[in-house]
Amino acid sequence: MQMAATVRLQCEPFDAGSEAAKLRRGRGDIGAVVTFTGICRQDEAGAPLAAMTLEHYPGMAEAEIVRHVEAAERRWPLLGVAVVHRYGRLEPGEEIVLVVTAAAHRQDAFAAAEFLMDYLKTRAPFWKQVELAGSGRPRGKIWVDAKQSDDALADRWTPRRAAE
Amino acid sequence: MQMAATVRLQCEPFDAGSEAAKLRRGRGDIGAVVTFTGICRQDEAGAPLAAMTLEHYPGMAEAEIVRHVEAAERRWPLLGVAVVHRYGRLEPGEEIVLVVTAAAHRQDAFAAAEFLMDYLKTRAPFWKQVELAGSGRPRGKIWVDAKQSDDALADRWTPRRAAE
Amino acid sequence: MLKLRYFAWVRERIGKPEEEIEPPAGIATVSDLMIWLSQRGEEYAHAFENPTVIRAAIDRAHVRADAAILGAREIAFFPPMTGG
Amino acid sequence: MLKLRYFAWVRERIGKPEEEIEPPAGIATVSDLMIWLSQRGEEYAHAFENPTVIRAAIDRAHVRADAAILGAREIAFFPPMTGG
Repeated sequence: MQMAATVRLQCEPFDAGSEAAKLRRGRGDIGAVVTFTGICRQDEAGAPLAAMTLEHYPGMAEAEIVRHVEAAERRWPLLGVAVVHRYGRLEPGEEIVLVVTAAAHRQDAFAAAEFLMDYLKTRAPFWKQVELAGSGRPRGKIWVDAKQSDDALADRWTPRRAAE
Repeated sequence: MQMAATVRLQCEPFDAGSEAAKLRRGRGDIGAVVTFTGICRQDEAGAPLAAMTLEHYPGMAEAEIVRHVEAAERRWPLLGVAVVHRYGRLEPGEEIVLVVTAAAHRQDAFAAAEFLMDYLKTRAPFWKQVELAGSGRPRGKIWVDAKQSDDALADRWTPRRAAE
Repeated sequence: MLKLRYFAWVRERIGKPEEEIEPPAGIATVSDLMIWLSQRGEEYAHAFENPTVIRAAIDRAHVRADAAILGAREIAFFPPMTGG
Repeated sequence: MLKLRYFAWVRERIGKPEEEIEPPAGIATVSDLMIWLSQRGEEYAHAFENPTVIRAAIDRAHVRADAAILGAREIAFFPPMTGG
């Protein structure tokens, strides 16, 4: 079973539709495609957001994502995976991350997409800093805290040990 | 919380990207969009496929899907849902069904998309008939059997009773 | 008069997509109706030969075989759904 | 020489994204290194004031605080990740 895998980090916006079309091109064994798009919301914990800046660890971030894509391939019979993660400054409404998974059957595509997102949230070396939109003057930048709920979601996939 | 919901049955192809864009238009509270696309594979249980024909129960099919979208809205804090289901004759590689869910957080968008797909598979009044590609002469049309595995997936959402 | 609708292989076996019938007194449930229909001819007997696999809807809502048909305007019979 | 890299608020507190250091003998683990670094000045003490929340990577792979640093070329310190 040959699989097309794309992992890309970039400042620029991505196009979910064209990434999904690339995975499907020229093959008739794909029955299910799941696309997850993460978007910069206009508020963070109730506070209005002016923008978000994503810092990443160049070199490590891409390697970590590739490692997780390979783990997903071992775990589910996937026919294609694309992960695109943006970095730099993003404004509300802009897309942050894209995960596309293709498989013969929907359960595998859904599970792999959730697995990859859970791991991106907790293990990929990215850090979000938000600029809150103050009333009149800028209220400065705040590093987003990691959520325990995200750790719990990631732990679903490794019931015995939390970290690899 | 206002929600945009689209349910449509049609012969024509759909465009996943434009359906997702419609849900997001003009709102900044969406942080996660999950798109599921179901595609006609080139084989059914190992036999090569010439085409697939989807029969549906006009009047009931749309009402059933709307009912399930409403159930999903009650169950998860969704910010948008679109379901497009095609009927008629489809060739391998063509898209059959689209589910798009939008929410503030990814778990809700993922869960609602899986819930809707599981229910579409087992409760929406559609029936698939496949035309096998014979070696030389047409080998006739075969109604696809319902899968027990699909029933099991649908039962996840109603642990006490299988059917409503 | 009651409208019956058939889908997929139920429709193919019976040979028509719909018809209007007047069920006799004593036909109280969907199950009764299936038994009565299967006695109307070979094509019906074939369609309903394994009634436990047949699904039914009354006025476009899924029902079980023991559902009462009183007041129904449209009853549909079909195999398990295979959409999505 | 060992290259250290800092990210997010660890970088901001220390005031630089990276530096080269020569850790003294006896610094065997990531945890030892954090303790040693936190004694290098106020900015380091501030960055490592709660070492249990700091994550580390050796040569671009996640490690735990008790990981040996022998042979490492690049060690990074950062807060818990918030990508995706």
